[in-house]
Amino acid sequence: MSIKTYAMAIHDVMAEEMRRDKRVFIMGEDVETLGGVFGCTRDLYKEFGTERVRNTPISEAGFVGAGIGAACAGMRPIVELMYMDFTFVAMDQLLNQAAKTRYIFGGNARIPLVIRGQQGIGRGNAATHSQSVETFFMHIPGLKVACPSTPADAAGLLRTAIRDDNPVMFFEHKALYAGKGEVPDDPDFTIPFGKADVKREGTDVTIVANLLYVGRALEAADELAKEGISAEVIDPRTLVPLDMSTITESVKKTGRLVVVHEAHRNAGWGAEIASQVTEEAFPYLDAAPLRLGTAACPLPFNLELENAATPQVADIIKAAKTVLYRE
Amino acid sequence: MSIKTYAMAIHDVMAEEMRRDKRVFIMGEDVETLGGVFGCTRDLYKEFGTERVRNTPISEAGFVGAGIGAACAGMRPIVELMYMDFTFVAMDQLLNQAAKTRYIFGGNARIPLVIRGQQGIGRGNAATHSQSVETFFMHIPGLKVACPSTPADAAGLLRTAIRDDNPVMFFEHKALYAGKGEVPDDPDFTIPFGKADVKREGTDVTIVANLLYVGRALEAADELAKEGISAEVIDPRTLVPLDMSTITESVKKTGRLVVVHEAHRNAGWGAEIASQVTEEAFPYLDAAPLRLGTAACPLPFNLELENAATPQVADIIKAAKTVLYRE
Amino acid sequence: MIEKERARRIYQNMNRIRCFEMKAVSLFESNKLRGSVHLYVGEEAVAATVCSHLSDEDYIASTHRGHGHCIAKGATLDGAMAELMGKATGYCKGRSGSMHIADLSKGNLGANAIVGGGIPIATGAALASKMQNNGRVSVSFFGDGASNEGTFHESLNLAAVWKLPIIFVCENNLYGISVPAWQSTSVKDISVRGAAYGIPGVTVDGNDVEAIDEAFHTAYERARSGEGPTLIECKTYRWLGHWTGDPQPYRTREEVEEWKQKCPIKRYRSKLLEEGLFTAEELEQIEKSAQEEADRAAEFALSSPDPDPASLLDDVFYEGGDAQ
Amino acid sequence: MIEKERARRIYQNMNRIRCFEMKAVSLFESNKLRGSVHLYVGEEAVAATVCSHLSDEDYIASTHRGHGHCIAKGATLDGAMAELMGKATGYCKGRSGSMHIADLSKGNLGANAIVGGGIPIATGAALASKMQNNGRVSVSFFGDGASNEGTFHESLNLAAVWKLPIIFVCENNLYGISVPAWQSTSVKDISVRGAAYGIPGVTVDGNDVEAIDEAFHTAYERARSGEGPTLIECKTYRWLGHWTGDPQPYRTREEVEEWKQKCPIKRYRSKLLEEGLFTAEELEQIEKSAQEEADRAAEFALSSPDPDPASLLDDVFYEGGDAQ
Ligand SMILES: Cc1ncc(C[n+]2csc(CCOP(=O)(O)OP(=O)(O)O)c2C)c(N)n1
Ligand SMILES: Cc1ncc(C[n+]2csc(CCOP(=O)(O)OP(=O)(O)O)c2C)c(N)n1
Ligand SMILES: [Mg+2]
Ligand SMILES: [Mg+2]
Repeated sequence: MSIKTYAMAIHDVMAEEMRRDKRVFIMGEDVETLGGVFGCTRDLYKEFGTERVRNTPISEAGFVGAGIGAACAGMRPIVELMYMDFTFVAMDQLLNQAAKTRYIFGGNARIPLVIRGQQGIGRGNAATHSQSVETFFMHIPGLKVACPSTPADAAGLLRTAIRDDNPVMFFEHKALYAGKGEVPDDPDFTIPFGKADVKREGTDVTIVANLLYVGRALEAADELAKEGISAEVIDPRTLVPLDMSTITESVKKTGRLVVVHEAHRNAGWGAEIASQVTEEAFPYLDAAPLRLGTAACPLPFNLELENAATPQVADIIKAAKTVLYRE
Repeated sequence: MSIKTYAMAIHDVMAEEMRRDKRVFIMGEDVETLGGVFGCTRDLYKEFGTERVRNTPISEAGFVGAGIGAACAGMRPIVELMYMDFTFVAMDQLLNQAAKTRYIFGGNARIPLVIRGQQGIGRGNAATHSQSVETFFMHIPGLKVACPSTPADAAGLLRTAIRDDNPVMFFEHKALYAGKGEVPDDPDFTIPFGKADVKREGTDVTIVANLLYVGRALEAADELAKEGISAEVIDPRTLVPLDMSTITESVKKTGRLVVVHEAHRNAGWGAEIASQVTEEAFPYLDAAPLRLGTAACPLPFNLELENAATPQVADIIKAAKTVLYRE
Repeated sequence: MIEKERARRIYQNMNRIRCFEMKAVSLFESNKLRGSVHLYVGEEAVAATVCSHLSDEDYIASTHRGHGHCIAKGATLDGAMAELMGKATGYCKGRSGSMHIADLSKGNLGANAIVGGGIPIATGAALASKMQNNGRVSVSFFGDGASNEGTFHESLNLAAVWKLPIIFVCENNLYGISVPAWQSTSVKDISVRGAAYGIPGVTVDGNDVEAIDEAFHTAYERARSGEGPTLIECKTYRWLGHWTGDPQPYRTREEVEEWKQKCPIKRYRSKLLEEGLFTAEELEQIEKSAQEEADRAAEFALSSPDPDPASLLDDVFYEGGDAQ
Repeated sequence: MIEKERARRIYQNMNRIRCFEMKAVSLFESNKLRGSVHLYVGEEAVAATVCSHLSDEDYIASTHRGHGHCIAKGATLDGAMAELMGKATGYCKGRSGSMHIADLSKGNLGANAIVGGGIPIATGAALASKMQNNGRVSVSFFGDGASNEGTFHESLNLAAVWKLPIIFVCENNLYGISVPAWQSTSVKDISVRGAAYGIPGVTVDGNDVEAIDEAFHTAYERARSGEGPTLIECKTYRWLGHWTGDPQPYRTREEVEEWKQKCPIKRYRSKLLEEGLFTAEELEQIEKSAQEEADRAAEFALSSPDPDPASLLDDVFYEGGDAQ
């Protein structure tokens, strides 16, 4: 075990995998001398050269598509998007090309491609640089979707992503990069996709959260504990594949569900979880599942407005109490 | 009243609005001499000229963006996308620009812009030309979302869209174009956004559907009636704004909900409806709401596979019986 | 002059494409084949000539008008026709149809129903070849209309700055559906856009096998020697409607007739006879066997089974682990 | 030689921008201002000169590096600084911050945090002007890096085929964040890309007011007379890091120093004195009042209220009906 930041965990796994497999390479904006705007590729070009740690022009559709082509032709590209909001300028390459190619080619293609980058609030980046866009990639089939909330998860899930023969959307969170945690040193440490992590066991209410909101949910659980409410906190870790059984089993035990994410609440992935839980565990539900997410407005620059737009710990506590009829 | 096809209803409203307001114009691929691949702009260039019925290069991000700019500068553009799947190549202009501009400009902009086009199955167009993508535009706030299922709705909603001072995503369905129905002749006939249409009243189960699936839901309701099951069929007509109260009131009455759409089931808008209904009408629910939608694979070309991927009338009947515990 | 074996392949493939497509039209008209089918008739010289330079290891990425490229790159007419008919025996198990047909085993990265969608992908394959230093070359086919998509620009710039072994082949058939190139494209010769990337751009008569051959040869050598990409524009013409039943209000019958006079197959036929490379009998034999192959392909496809609906969810993801 | 009143405005605006930005830096460093703030220091000649030709009716669409354009197009420093600080009194009620600042009342269609995102929007405004035949002109500002985005290509082609009254102004400051233009951009002079659209492309010294002025004047006349767009590349340099705290490993201190010697403000100052258009005292007065204006703007912003959280959901949609 080593103590690492989330950013360093990502950095180190990329370095290790590039050492292990010469087909792995990185491309993206400013990944070379600058080491990425968030430092995830810092100094990698020194070891691996600028062919394998490759600055790109500002042409996201072009280099995401180039990642697909390179993957089809035997490489294993890691494409860094500086902000996952920029998936929007490359959406066709992601949703029509990367996601569909294997299937529509009758299974005659493998696309070992990782698209990674950060998203979310936390740096005052406002409307076009703070969004949480993972739901899109859950809706259109063909891409795996990972969302690590800790340094260890970042390491284990990223290694799985790089070794996976399918395209993976890998969502980091800008406000998590500096956070530290233990990361196994095993160079083959992986976390399987489709395995939720029960971050805290509890009996009264199940709280499902990802990325930044895992921490906020745990904070809420601490507060709830003080009031005698025992919350189980679950991080699905991957949305595709999705470990519904862990979530459903939990709700069968607690009878109550709150899903909280930074993605917009409206038509966000929380609705899918809430719906599936309702379908699968209806007789066990003591209350309607509640969902928290970002409000139905673009993320405003002003910090107070941003806080008002996004779920706060107090909102999670309130939702938990609501499903427990304790309010 | 006149009997018109769905395509002709759309065509005529555009013509009428262009006559009424010289700021209204159309641009898109092949809208001029060809009249659009689906005929919605047929011969309009003869009356309005090729400035106002304007062929574009194949540059969707470019001309969607041009629509935004023209709207900011006093025009009221109608931008035709040949297939709504092509929103993916213009996603940034739609979700980061059109959707957010007014809000992030502090309310100091109006963007009277209609983006319209068809989507869905029905012509053997396979994976990249058959998708139903309306859910995306519900998730990111700032765009209105309309989905007409009849010629009259197409006319009334489109006129509302053109007269609205906000960007509207207007989803037509390729398999509905040839269908006929009565359309009011009133040149000011509009249907307000945010007003669901109860297509058929019933007492046992509520079925919510849009576009092609309104018809299929009605077929299912006919069959169910034969077995003594009274289904209420609701078409929300617009997803933004969304008339939840009509849906929720219906479910309070029936106690059962099935949502069916052609969009992928996973993280589709049905999940949002099911979740909201559960939140708002939990004590009234006699069964878990069920959702039907396209399977988690790209739409295959082969017709049998396409049918297997998409909800069929039999599936709707089965779902209705399931929520009624009649199976 | 093109070497005899390659000349034969070119002439064969032009005929195979033509016969395949005319067969597809007749199947469509008799309701045996459905969907969006974009025909290449009249443009055969481009695919046949370009692909005559390529091995199975070289890559191509194609377009919605992809049968010609697919066949010229080595597909059997059987597998291609079965795919157009959505059969289990098709190249993509009936999932892709005409618009997404692909045969990766021959280096064909697929037709692509998104205009401009394949250009970055071909560029990426060229990047892989460069990184693997394996001498492979990529060809990106696209139309005049596609040259106005952002992906065209981004890809040509990428390929130029990275000096990738790729040739961008623009098939300028004067229209994007109904829109004439003059109305949508700000330059008369799309090849001038090479200047925007500091790469050679050349326009050739796309119905003239030898003109295409010469330009492509130069570009191919350039790509193989590490000097980077070339943009080749082939001026040609689509004889048929954009889709079966296209009323074609955007062009005159005369214009179409005029171009039919410039048939690339007839033209190359005369050339081959003139040069004395083949006898008329030899060429007739090639034409006849192309026709027979197309007929057999239709029978094969017609008698092939549909895919099993139980296979619906197969292949969305590769289920194996790390490929190493 | 530029007319006196316009020369004054240019010199004023260069100073107003410089003082505004240096003030923003100091507020940032004292934690009074947060978020992504991209500074224009060193590039002021471009915005000030270009906008000196424009009226409030003309349009501009700007970039992530947008303060300069915003101010030169007529914004008050008060409203701009308040926006950078997210205050209710800002141009966008504190919702946009630096990266999306806009002032539509002066024809500013907004900064745009998506690289290349504003180019189609400016093009659309030009389309509106052409259709309304109102003589307005649009200017699209963007960087060297942005010239590799697909929207650049699509927009220039659109504007060219439609002969729109728009001028594309590329601010080539030699880098896109850390990536030098030679590494990302396949041509040395981005202006050569004009050839890909059949429009004039010209490269000028972006630190030389008169050079910019001359090129822009020609382009403006061309736009107004219905001849269509022009691409103008202004070679310039960003003095400060891409963001506050940027370690700048990608360039040398010497390079930065060298460019500081080419300060556009100093340069134009000498020119104005040389020409005898203004006295030193007059110029000092301009400089002083720019500084005072910036200081006052900081005070104004600091003492302004935050927006009311209850306004969170206002303005997502316009609530009125048909605007006619
Ligand atoms: C992104 C996108 N936009 C539009 C279309 C619809 N479409 C299909 S083919 C076509 C014309 C393409 O023109 P061109 O590139 O010249 O190729 P051609 O069909 O002439 O061979 C269009 C507009 C599409 N498939 N994808
Ligand atoms: C679509 C998109 N890609 C990437 C970025 C991140 N980004 C912000 S500024 C910038 C550099 C832009 O370079 P250039 O266009 O030369 O403008 P400059 O910053 O040099 O003024 C980048 C890559 C972005 N904001 N949007
Ligand atoms: Mg064409
Ligand atoms: Mg720059």
